[in-house]
Amino acid sequence: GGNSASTNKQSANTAKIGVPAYLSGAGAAYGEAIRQGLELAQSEINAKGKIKIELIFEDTKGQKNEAINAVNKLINKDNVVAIIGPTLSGEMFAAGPIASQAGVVIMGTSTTAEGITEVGDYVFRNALPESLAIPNTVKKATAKYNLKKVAVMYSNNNDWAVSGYKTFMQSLKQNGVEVLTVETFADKDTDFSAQLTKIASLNPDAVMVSSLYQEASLILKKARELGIKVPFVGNNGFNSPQLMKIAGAAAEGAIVSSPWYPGKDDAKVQAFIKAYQAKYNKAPDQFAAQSYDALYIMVNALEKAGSTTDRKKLRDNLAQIKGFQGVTGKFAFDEKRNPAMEATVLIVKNGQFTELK
Amino acid sequence: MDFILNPYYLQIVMFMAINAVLGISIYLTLSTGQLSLGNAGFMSIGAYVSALLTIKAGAPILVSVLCGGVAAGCMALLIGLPVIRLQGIYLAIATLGFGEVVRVIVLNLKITNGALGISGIPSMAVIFGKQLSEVGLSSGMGGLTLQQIANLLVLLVLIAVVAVLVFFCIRVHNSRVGRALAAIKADEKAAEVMGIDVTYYKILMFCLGAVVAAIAGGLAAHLTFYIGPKDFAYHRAVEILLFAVLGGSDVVWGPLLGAFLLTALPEVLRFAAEYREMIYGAILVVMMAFRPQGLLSTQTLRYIKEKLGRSRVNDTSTQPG
Amino acid sequence: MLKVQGMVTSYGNIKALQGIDLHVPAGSIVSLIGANGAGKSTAMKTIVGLLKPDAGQIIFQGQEIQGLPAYKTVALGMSLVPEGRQILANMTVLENMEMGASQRRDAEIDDDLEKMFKRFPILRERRDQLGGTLSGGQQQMLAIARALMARPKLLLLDEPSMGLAPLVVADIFQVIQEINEQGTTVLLVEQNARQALKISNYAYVLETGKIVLHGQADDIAQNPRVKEAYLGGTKRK
Amino acid sequence: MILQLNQVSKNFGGLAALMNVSFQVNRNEVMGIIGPNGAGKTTLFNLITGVLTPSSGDIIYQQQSIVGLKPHKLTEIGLARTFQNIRIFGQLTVLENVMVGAHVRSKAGLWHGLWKTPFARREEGNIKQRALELLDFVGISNHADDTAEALSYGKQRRLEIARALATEPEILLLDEPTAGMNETETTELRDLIQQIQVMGKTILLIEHDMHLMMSVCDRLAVINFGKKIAEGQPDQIQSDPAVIEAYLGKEAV
Amino acid sequence: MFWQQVVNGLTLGSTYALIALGYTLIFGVLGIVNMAHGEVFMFGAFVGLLLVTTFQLNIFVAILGAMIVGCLLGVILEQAALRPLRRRSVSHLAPLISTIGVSIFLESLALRIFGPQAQAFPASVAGQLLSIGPLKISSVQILILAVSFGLMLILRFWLQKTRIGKSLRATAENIETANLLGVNTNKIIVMTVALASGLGAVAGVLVGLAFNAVEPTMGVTMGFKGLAVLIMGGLGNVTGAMFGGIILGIAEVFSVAYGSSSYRDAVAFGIIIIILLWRPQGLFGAQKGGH
Ligand SMILES: Nc1ncnc2c1ncn2[C@@H]1O[C@H](COP(=O)(O)OP(=O)(O)OP(=O)(O)O)[C@@H](O)[C@H]1O
Ligand SMILES: Nc1ncnc2c1ncn2[C@@H]1O[C@H](COP(=O)(O)OP(=O)(O)OP(=O)(O)O)[C@@H](O)[C@H]1O
Ligand SMILES: [Mg+2]
Ligand SMILES: [Mg+2]
Repeated sequence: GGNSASTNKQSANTAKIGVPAYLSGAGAAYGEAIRQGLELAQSEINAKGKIKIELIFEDTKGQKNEAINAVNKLINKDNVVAIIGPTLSGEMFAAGPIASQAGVVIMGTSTTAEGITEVGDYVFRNALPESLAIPNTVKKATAKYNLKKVAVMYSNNNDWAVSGYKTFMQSLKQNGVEVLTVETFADKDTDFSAQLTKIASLNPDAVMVSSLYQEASLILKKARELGIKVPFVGNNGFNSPQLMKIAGAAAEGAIVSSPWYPGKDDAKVQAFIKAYQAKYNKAPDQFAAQSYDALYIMVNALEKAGSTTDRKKLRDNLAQIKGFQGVTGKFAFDEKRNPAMEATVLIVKNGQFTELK
Repeated sequence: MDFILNPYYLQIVMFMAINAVLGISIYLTLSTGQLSLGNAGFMSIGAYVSALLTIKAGAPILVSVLCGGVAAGCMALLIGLPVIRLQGIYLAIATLGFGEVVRVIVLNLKITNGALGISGIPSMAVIFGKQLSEVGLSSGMGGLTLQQIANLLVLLVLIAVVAVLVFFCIRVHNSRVGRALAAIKADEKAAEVMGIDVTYYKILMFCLGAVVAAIAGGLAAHLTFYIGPKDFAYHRAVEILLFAVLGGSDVVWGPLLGAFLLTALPEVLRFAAEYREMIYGAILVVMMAFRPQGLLSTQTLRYIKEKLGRSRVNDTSTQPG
Repeated sequence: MLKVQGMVTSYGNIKALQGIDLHVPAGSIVSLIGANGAGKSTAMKTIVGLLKPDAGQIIFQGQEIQGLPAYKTVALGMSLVPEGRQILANMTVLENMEMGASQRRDAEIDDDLEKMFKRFPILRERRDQLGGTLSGGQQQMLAIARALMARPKLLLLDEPSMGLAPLVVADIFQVIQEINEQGTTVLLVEQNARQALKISNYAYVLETGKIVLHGQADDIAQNPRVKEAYLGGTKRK
Repeated sequence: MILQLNQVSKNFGGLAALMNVSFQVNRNEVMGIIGPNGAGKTTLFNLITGVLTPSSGDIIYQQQSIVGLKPHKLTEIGLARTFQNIRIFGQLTVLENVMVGAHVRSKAGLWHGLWKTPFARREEGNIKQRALELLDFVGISNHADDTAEALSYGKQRRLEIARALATEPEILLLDEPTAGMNETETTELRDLIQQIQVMGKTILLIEHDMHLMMSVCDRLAVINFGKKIAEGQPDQIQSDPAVIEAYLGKEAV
Repeated sequence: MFWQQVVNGLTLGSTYALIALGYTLIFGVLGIVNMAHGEVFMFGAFVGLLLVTTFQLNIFVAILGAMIVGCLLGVILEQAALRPLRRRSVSHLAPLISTIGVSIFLESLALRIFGPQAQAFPASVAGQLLSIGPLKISSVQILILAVSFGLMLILRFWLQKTRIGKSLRATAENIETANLLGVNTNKIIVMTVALASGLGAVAGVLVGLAFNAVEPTMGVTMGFKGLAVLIMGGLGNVTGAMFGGIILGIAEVFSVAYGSSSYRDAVAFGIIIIILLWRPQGLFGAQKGGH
């Protein structure tokens, strides 16, 4: 590596962490939330901590090849000790093996698709996989609303939403709920009238939606316009304050399960929300919360490893993390480097996420 | 050597090679004046076919890549026959539509795993590594680790592919067939009246372009472990076209140069962080304003050759040996 | 009316015109003759502003116009019937003619249209046919009619008789004379040099970008060198 | 007899451009086609060379109907033409333009070109040699390496003739080849046509230059409003009152 | 449900048409596809949004404001990316690339200025929902339908019958000849690009209103569809753009309603390909004159 000169100049307790993120293009909103969560955590850690963090952001544009280049650069040019990112599951499938091969920890904060951590021993995630969250939601909603027949919608060009859809179908089957129709759309679509008109004519008890909040909020709006009043059960993507901001009153009754629950009566959570609000003038969403936690988890492991440069040690210590208390709740890695954590089922009421009881 | 051994740079150079192959594929179709935006679609056919063949059937990489090429070639023949009579931008959109149709089908098929894409594709570097260790090179050689040697081998393979294609293009360009292609590009109707079987040559080049694009796709699939439908969407089709137009589509060196520059540019611009895209866009505009015919044209090439010829003469006169 | 001095025009590094002087007095017909590739069309295009001269002056009605774009010289009163006709293929015959009058704002456009139709009855018959589907000769008539629709003070004609049937050729030269009599000055490039010289007052002979000879049209027509080179030599007539 | 037209008609929408035109062309003769502007001469050429297909009627070339054959096929079997509105390959050099014409008379395909086989090399050499000769023949060999669009109008016409000759046609169809040439140049062209005839070719010629037509053509067909109104030797045609009325005019004779 | 789906298709189609009109206008004059049109459309939407939210202006004033900004953008686009290419023997692909450059630039500029989040017009201006029998249609959608039809008629008349329109078509066919006939081609071109961009910006505001989402990448998706419509209808043909848009909209909606929504785009593009095979010059495209 030709970058050793600059590394030497830095004090020994500075850890360089690379962040390949979706910062421009269609998904830039998610990348930005991740960046903000990380930067907030960084400023807190650097203010008090023994370990200082240097974050190096690289834009991946949500494209696989860009992600590969970014990860390669971070590892081989910037000599980072670990990587937080990339944003999309597809990017991780391509970049994860590279980091693993180079022996650098790579941790996704939003990569919820199935099989992510199987691509390499150095691949971690603190994003709650859909395979854990959705069954929880479906079970609770079925019980609560006595669901018999539902309609399902999902974004079919988004790997993560497709993965969520598959889990939805499984859980619905397990709970004995009939699926009337499956409708698809694409990320960034704005017109859902055709699908929803069709769904309206079928009179389902509820609609399951696997998509990001932007499409989700437009779906909610249109659905209410067309007179569909039933509950909407969403996946992780619903979990953003933007949902209520865009959909307004139409968001009432939307259900999602998430480890991130801003209404939680927890000092840590409330302090985070306040600090975030102060710094960025908006409420944090789960992307921000999970990346915020991710950096703390990383620092935790760095401290235990006792080195800011030893990649192998960092990996082994990271895999041992247990009982970490973050804003998304109690956290541990399981043996497959997936998170083991609890999720709460939330419902929108009066423009707020509240726990569904 | 250090530079090329750094996996970051190595990876970029590999992407350059892949993009160069794509550039050549669009050069081939453009050589009869056909503006096709379907090459991203053919690329995806090549990528999926070859990835599936290696994963499911355990075929050797080279074989599966070639099969991908053949599959795309057949597809091109099938859609080429009706579509080829469209002109200019109409053809562009029809082929772009073809690319979209392929993408939607890939999204819906089970075997392609929809939007989730195919992960865990055996990479060339890994396979070469294995083969090397089988022949007893497990500890590396000449100060290089096994992995580094494998990577260099991959690079060598890619460079060889590009070299063969360039050779092919140059030879064709300078032949009777090349002249016929140029005539078709200049005036189709007149070319036909001059006795050139326009349809035949157009379909030939359309299919060749498809095959080459598919080979690029197959190689790319075995470079990056993972392919998904996103890799082959509309933006990719346009990007491929950019290589040729920016570099110049008259001579095969043009798309090559275009591919190199446009692969390197985003990496060079990383320092500019959030202004990266903006600068990239501005550069495109400025380049077109100054070199609308593309960076390299027949004239520039002639000029360079003259210069080179002269300097070679000077060289030999000043420093013998 | 038009004075050209030392006009040099080049394509890239090929000098097509190497400093030519022309004088077209008001009310006259002046011919420009020369072999293929001598630079006649280049001279015409430069005068109307389709090409920019590298050097020299072009003075039209006392005003320097070199370098002005074509639409401005048209506004000043020039009109060119271009080589190869340049018909707007996807516009109808009528629209082509209307385009000729695109800078006029007067009320007599319709009258002029009527005059053109009278002169070239086939155009009336084909007024709604697309320009591109006319036969070669029909296109040539349209090109002339279109140029006249501008009511130019100076009409530049680049091989107006090309592709026209003998009967029509005779007509065209008559028309040129008529227009001239009605006050329009004419600069004429013709391969049909015999006819052209017959109706011209003055003529210039161009060879590889230079004026090699000029004089009264009758004198030029008698010049042995001209006869040899442009009028079929002594082999005929 | 090498070419025969049987009751050929062509309509454009409501416009009958050609109506039941029949005539035949004998081997090795120069046959002229004359007629007023818009009579249908170019359309006739378009039909013969496959650029357009006739609405009805038949065209027979060497005992074989050629209606419906693609233009490139027709070139292959021996028909070549020039265009009234010049259609050269502007971006190619003058020499390359002519070499394109030789396409049908050469064989080296992708394979030969790829390996530069001796065969391909020899063939290229021959084509080039021949192209240069043809350029010399039409008098623009000094422009061989210029791009074709840089030629003046008149020289582009010559290039078209050379290119058509490069296809080694049996019948050469020339659509107003002397447009844009002065009398001296026209005379040169007449010599050229006669030379081509001496080479054993058949020529079909559209021209409005009566001196040329009368001196070079063996026979003439006259078309008016899409109908053939006369056919015969030049002196017959010249004195045919219908032709004088429709086309020549009184004083032209 | 059938009629509601027809309404859905019509409204979707008319937004496609609205965008395609801008493409058509520019193609009609310059013979190029302006790849930056989608981004001008997006900028227009943001400007309208800003005027309504930050400056608290009336929606009609906001539309006007967006239009002015769109025109300005058009002028800049023409000067920066098109004019330098208007020389002899420039490949017709060059403007494609330079306008792609502009589109990349504008998109990332918008990302910087407005942020990546999708934003919506306040509910008060979004227009209310009308119920006609069992059908539901929003007032904005009716507005869009009316505007696109109106524009089509006006543009048609303008291009076919007015003096400027004819000059514009002459310029489209051959700049040199148009110049020769006394047309100030530069002026005509700037005017057209500005006009098309202004219309694009208005379309942006309307579509933003109708679908309630304004964000930096909206130009790409809509632009893509607009492009498809442009081809389907016939290049440079105003009527074609209108009907092409409606056909595409209805086809998409019906493929969802009576087929499978996951094949929506494939059906749409399949139709385009079929139309092109049947009529290679597009639905309303003129057969090229040529001799
Ligand atoms: N576009 C061009 N690029 C380069 N050279 C050109 C171009 N057009 C014309 N020339 C050259 O300029 C010279 C003059 O051409 P021009 O067309 O003016 O001749 P001309 O006298 O009109 O001939 P003709 O009688 O054949 O029409 C010729 O040598 C020609 O090769
Ligand atoms: N595509 C077309 N659509 C409509 N009319 C056409 C078309 N092509 C030719 N015509 C008409 O057919 C008639 C014959 O045209 P053609 O070009 O054959 O005439 P020509 O005899 O070659 O005349 P010229 O001597 O003027 O070249 C003309 O009236 C012309 O306007
Ligand atoms: Mg000339
Ligand atoms: Mg003709």
